[in-house]
Amino acid sequence: MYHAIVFLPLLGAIVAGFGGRAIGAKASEYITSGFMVIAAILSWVAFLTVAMAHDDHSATVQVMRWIQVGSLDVNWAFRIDTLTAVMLVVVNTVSTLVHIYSIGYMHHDPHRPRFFAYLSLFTFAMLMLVTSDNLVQMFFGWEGVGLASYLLIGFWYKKPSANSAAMKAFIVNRVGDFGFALGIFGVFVLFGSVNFDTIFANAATYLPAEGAEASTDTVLTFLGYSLDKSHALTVVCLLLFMGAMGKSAQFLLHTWLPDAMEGPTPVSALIHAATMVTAGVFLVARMSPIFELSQTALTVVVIIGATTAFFAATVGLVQNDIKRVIAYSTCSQLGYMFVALGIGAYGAAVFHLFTHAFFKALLFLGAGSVIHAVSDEQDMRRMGGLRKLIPTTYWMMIIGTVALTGVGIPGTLIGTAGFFSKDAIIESAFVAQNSAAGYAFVMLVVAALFTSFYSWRLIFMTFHGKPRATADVMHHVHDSPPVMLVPLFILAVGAILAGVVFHGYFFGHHYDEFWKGALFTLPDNNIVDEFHNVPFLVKWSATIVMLLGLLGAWYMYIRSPQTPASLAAQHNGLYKFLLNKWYFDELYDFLFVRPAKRLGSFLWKRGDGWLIDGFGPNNIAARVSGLAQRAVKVQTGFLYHYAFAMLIGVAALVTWIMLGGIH
Amino acid sequence: MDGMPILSLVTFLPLVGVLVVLFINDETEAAKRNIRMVALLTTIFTFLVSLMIWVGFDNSNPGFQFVEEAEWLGGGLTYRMGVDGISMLFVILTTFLMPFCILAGWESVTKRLKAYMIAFLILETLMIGVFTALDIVLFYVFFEAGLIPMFIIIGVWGGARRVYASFKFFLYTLLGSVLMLIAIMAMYWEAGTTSIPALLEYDFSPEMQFWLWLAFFASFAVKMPMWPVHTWLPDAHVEAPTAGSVILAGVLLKLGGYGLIRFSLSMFPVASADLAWLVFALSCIAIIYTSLVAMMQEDMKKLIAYSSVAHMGFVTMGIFAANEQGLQGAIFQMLSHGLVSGALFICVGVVYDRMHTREIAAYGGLVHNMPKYALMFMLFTMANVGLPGTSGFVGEFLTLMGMFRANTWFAFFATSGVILSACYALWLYRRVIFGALEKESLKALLDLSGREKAMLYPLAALTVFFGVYPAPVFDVISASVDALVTNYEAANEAAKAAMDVALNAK
Amino acid sequence: MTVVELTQSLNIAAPELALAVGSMVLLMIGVFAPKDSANSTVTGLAVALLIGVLGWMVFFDEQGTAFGGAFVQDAFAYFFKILTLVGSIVALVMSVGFAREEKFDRFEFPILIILATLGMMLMISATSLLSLYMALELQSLALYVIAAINRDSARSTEAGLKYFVLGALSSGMMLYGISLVYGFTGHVGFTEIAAALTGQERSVGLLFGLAFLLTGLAFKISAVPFHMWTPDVYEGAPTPVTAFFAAAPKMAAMAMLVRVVTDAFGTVTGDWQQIIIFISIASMALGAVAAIGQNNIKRLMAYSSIGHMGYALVGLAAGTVAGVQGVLVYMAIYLAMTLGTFAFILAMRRKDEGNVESINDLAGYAQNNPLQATVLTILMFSLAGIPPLAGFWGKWYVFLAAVEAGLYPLAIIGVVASVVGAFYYLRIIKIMWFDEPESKFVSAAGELRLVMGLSGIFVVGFIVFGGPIAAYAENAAKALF
Amino acid sequence: MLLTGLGAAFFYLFAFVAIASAVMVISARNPVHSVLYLILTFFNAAALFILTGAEFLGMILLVVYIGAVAVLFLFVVMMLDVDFASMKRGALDYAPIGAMVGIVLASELLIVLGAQFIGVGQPGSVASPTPDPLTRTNTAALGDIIYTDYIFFFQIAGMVLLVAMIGAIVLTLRPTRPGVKRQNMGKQVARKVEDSIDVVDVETGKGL
Amino acid sequence: MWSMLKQARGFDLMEITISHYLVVSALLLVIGIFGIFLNKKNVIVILMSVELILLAVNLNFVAFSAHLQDMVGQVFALFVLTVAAAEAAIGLAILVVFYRNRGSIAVEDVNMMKG
Repeated sequence: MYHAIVFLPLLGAIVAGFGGRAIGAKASEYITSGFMVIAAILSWVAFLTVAMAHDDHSATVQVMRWIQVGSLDVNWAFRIDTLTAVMLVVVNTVSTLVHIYSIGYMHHDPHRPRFFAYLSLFTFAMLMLVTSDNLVQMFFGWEGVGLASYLLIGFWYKKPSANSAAMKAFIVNRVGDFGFALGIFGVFVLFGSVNFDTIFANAATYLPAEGAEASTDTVLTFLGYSLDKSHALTVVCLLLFMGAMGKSAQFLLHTWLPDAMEGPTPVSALIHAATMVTAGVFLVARMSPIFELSQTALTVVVIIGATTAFFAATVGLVQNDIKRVIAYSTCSQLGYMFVALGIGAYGAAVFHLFTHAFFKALLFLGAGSVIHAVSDEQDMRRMGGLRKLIPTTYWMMIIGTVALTGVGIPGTLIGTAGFFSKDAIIESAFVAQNSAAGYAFVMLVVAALFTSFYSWRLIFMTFHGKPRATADVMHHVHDSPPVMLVPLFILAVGAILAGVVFHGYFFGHHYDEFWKGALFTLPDNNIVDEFHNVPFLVKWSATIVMLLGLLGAWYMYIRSPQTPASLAAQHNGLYKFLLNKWYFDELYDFLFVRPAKRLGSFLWKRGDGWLIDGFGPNNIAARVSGLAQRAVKVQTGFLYHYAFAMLIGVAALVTWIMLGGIH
Repeated sequence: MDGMPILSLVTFLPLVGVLVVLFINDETEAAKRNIRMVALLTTIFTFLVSLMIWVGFDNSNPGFQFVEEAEWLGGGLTYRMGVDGISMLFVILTTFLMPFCILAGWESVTKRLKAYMIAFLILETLMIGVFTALDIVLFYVFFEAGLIPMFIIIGVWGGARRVYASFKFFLYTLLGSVLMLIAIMAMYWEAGTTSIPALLEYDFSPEMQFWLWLAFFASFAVKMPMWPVHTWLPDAHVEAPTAGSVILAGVLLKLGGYGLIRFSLSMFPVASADLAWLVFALSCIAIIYTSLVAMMQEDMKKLIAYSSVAHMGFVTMGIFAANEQGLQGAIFQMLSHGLVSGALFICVGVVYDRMHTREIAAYGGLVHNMPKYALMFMLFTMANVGLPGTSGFVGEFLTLMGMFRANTWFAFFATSGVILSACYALWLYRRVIFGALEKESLKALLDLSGREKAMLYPLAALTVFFGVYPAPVFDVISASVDALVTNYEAANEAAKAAMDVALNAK
Repeated sequence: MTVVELTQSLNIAAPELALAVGSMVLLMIGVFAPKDSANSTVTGLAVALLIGVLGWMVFFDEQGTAFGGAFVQDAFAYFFKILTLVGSIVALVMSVGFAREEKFDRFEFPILIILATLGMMLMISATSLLSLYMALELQSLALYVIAAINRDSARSTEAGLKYFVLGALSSGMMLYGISLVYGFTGHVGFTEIAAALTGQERSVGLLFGLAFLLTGLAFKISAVPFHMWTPDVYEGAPTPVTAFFAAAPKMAAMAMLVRVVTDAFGTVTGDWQQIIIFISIASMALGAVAAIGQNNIKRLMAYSSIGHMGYALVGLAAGTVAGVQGVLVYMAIYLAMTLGTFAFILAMRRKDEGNVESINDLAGYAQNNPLQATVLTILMFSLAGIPPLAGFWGKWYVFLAAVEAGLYPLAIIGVVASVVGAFYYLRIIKIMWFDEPESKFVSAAGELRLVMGLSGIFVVGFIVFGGPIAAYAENAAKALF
Repeated sequence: MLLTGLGAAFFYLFAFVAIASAVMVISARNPVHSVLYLILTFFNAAALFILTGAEFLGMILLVVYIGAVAVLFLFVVMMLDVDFASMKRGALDYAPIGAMVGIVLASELLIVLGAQFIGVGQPGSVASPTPDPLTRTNTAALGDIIYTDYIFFFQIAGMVLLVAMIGAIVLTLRPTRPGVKRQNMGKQVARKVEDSIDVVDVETGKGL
Repeated sequence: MWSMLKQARGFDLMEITISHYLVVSALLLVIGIFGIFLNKKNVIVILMSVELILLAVNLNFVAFSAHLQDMVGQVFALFVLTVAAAEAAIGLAILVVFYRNRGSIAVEDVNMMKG
């Protein structure tokens, strides 16, 4: 079964990719989507057998040998436990829906087989990632999704911006992978293996025995520092986290995600909202047995997560591109998840990942539906008043927004998916022991306020008010075909119900029997039990700021639409700062891209050309030919010079003997 | 199969092809076709015969197999052939790549076809000889002799600046290797033999090891090529015909790596340990430096050439990390790079044959009318970048891991190469393949022809195959590498012990 | 000297005797033969004579000392005499076509060649300074005349004049050295000198004598700084003469140099070693560098030969059996390569221009005549010392000896020089292969093609049959120790 | 058997003149003068030879060198009509540096050879001891060995002279140029009176 | 070296030793060599310089012969004289043909080939 889950998408990709021309676009679509449906169903089966059952069905499925070198022993294998099962469900469900949605969304595109091949390929890579039994295979999936993301972002290869965005995504991810790879090496050095079983088993030895002093033996020398066990672990965790940051577009390595919206919208939904970007979260959750041992690393995770949540939310406030708003929102939500990871609430993080997949995919696909409706226009300033024209889409978007902003009544079981998962994170942050938890709490609450604001701003700008698009466009606006709407419905169901159904399992009473040890927590980490016991105000804080955000958006975009402009004019600096995404692109361009290019040019022209060749071969050649000319000049043709040379030779020899021979 | 001198057979089989080609004395098209066919069949047949080596190879035996010996030239020199896990696959790689080289020049080479084919066939013999020679002088002979056909290949069928490039190639590498010649002589007088197996057993004094190491390093570093003696490579690659580039990147560069393993590391373990930092530093510089330079190139071949330098940086680093991961990774990386860079040069050749320019700026949007080509190019670009699932990843990953075990500083910098390689490779791909198809001249281009498919598809298949299932390779090399690592460590232990004794005595 | 001794001596020196007598007979034939066929008759007979002597030497291996120790016929002498004879024969054979085309048809030419060869053979066998001097002068005087033999050519006569003046100067210096050696040891025989030098504080005066003596010998092998005549003479002399100069006299002079330093001065190795190292390095360096800018191929070959003598001296500098063996092998290989190359130079002939000498005239040779161009290419690579060709093995043996003797700096300088030197050989190859063709050469004469082919086979095949040659050379080298 | 007493004075005389005239050989403007100085040098050198007891060599030097070689030089100098005016340009460009090198060489030779006592040549180890001049003259002593022990060299010397002869002829002998009248010895000798003298009766007034 | 110089000054004026001859011959040698490379006027003078060198050699041989009481030196000198004569003949012959070709025997004109 697991083989089928993982390899059906690959098969689909191969068939569509290589046979796409032969069998035609339609067949490609149906085959890939069909395979995906099967895989999705099987994943739900797996989820039920592994996660929901009481018995422990977790298993390791060996597939094939891979790299066996010395003590390094890496095989292709599936590690099936609850965490994997959850991810299987998320990935395959969303992927299946996106496949189906794409049949409608892409039906004008001449390269559909290729598109579906990419989608399936991506799914395969993602599945390899989440089922991986060792870090190297995970790295395979990790880079594989990167590749698929690259291909899909650059799917419309005629657009230079798409190509640039694709490259940027790949390269920024590579920066993260740089850390990830080093992290893998570090793990290998520390644990002698990259297989999770061995790592987790050995991780315990890194815990100082009760009451004993931590060992200070050097176990790893990194960049000149001799590190004892705990520091070594911290370094390794941070390196791995660097990978996670890249893939999950965390603060500093986030720049690629908004640009990635150049890709077709289904891609954004699948890759840049629901699945790939959460790989970082998955990684940290997967490696919880070692992260849990390093408070320092966790603190860093919290700080980065909280900062991302806040930062992305601020930028989201002022964006005008509908997809970019959602992209920043994704970024921000990922920040939430990392905060949860950092404070030890791994379950909450995965839960948020789970719910987020539904509502964010819903939002993206809804946005796609909107874009589809308004003739591929993405700028919200040229929309407005679409509510009547595309009511289904409108309601779907409303559901997504409600889920994202976390509408619900605290203390009850009434609430959307986001309500359960996000509030759990905020509350956990409040009670957590982590030294950065306080900062995280404040940031998350503020981010929740902004989230609500920009989400409703999106709704209001797009669907309410007066139409700002040209009449021609407005004339063509129509709701999407069923093949696009059905996935929306399914996702909407998930967005509403996922929270209420599963919160007990992921981060509640059934925590232990659900996870069955797939997530590791230290004995003194009892955040699962504690997060309920927070002050009233804290419990309500998220809901309150959500309402505030809604009110604010309503005021600015429905009640008095001129306010935003005047506000922007009033605080022009701030507005520009936010609009330009805190100038990160410019900063990186200034710090890395241009220096690298300049350095490359310099090394090429000056280093290779002037220094090495100039002083090496070319110089030697010039010297030698100069020497040759001089040597030839001595050969004057005059007898007396020849005799003179002989005389000098004799004189030299004789003098030599005279000085050397006498001793 | 015992008793059959299979290694000599494989080594000298191409010369039979040369003889046959020599007798085709005609200028007609039919004669040309015959010449091509003879060359192709010779190389294919050689490859098939060479596979018998693999079939008969005993994976568990770390020593030399298929050993042949014969009297030769007297004075201690012997004609001695043999392969072990380290060298065997290089033989296969060479024989495997040769048919592709012949195919690469199938249509584009029309002038002096006969000489072209003869040069390649001779080159094949010499390259195989390098890997099979078990006498250090025989090794040197093969090693150096390869310059002759390569010089002619670059010079006669090369591009505009071929004269400069061929001279630079020849003199640069010659200068590097003559010092090795002196070192070989010194070893001969010191150990009294030129037999490689015997020399591997011999313990040179640490001081002598130091000098010998430097001399050998001078040769192999140029051949690899390592920074800062790499500048011949971009020039040679740019000017060489496609097949020349393929063989240059695919096999000739590997001679250096093979030499470093076989001689520098195995015979001078103490010096290798002492001087490893130098190699690491140079490798790191090579990786970062040449990647940056590659990023700025405007010529496709030059870009790939620079990337080869960077990749060889991983190899050298892995070798001198001197642990299983590093060494096996380095060997694997060399084999994989042989496939990948060869394929990349063929890719460049494909468009060069159509457009007669290698300027990146002259291309763009090829994916429109050359989707198959775009796919192949993508695959090899990704393999070049070291994407997991391609053979490029396995070697790169292992060498870095080996390096990390040896020294994290260098591993840190070297790993940054994975970022830079993505930059230049994707940048190239984006400019050539992606974008709108605006240039008129490009619009009529046809996708891969049958011949081109025949070249690229097998390479692609192997690239992926060894990416997901490299075990056959590691099975072959592991026994020999393990033995090598054990010897290396033992020698260094002994040297350290001797040093301690000497210190204590004072 | 009794009659018995005399007969024995004559028996041992039979090849030389045959040449001496033969030369006079040929002189007579030449004088009385019809004018228009004199040259071809005498040349043919001269070649026959030389081949006969060569065959005699191969089949009747008569070794021993003759004329009261002034003359020795040993394995060493045999080796070099065979080389010398081969050089003379081939040079003479190659001159036939040239003589026909260029009206260079003096019957004295073959006779002078024979006399010069006789001088060389006597040089090789000389075991006293007196016989060395006489033999050397016999050879030199013949060579002076041969260089200027094209007496209507300004270049040829200038070559002769330069060669003569400098040669006379050098032989004067050498004589001065001989006189000092004689004065300070009391002897002119090599063995006596060696005996007198044993166990005795050697005086500076003797070393001066050695220096002057070596000066003269170095001049003959055109080692730097006594090489200045070489390029001009090579360029000026008629091409067959240049071929001869580049081949045979070098063998004899080298043999003489080796014998003198190892036989007579074998006990003071340290003293001459320094000098040999110096001139060896200087020759290698100059040979490598100065040829780079040359356009005249004969002149280029002159510098090339200077360089090659430098390499050969590397072996001598080692002063060991292995070193001398290296010199022997090197000279044998050098001979083959040089003769082959000169066969090509002689074949550089256009219908309207006659013989041409510029390197650029080779442009496109590879397209006009691929087979010959390939052979010439092989020769050039061999001269550059690239394995597996013979030139490499020559270097291998001499450097091997140098390394054994611990002369690492010498060896390193040598190999670096060989890389620099490779440049101009490559340049010739480049012109042949990379450049666009000019008008074709007329097809080469049969004898030239034969020489090309043989030298090509030798150069390529050395890797196969080099073993016996090396063994023979080792045997010959041992005769000196 | 070197000189003492009076002989020494002659030695100084001859040596001084020899060196001085040698200097003149190379410095004289007119090559004819050079040749004459060369003869003077040879003459004094011959005298020095005789002072050491090598009478035969001294005489040979006089006869062969002065009588033949030097005259040959003179002859060639006269024959080649040399333009003296053109020979004055650019002399001694390299004199300073050349002189320096030459002086270094000379002084080294002088220091070593002039001052160092030579102690080689123990009696009995010489190859051909000089006989007592009272019993065997120098010439006879030379003759004793030159045709016996040194016959080999003597023969080579013959070959050398043969080469010189051939060489000189090859280089300088011109074939008959058309239009130049030359003697034909054989024809001349073969002539008879009858062939050359023709008695004709000439009738007066008629002419031939 | 200084001790040698002192020794050199110390000899009796009337006591002629082998060294005296050697000095004379060394001077002749150096003069001969000088003659070759300082002379730019006339090739014939160069030939004369060579004769001077040979004379120096002969003087050496004769002196050594007397000193060693050995006839070999004289025999050697005799052969040197013979050869020198032959050499002179050849040299002059070459000079003559050169003159015929170039109409000059100025040393500076012997310069067609160089480089």
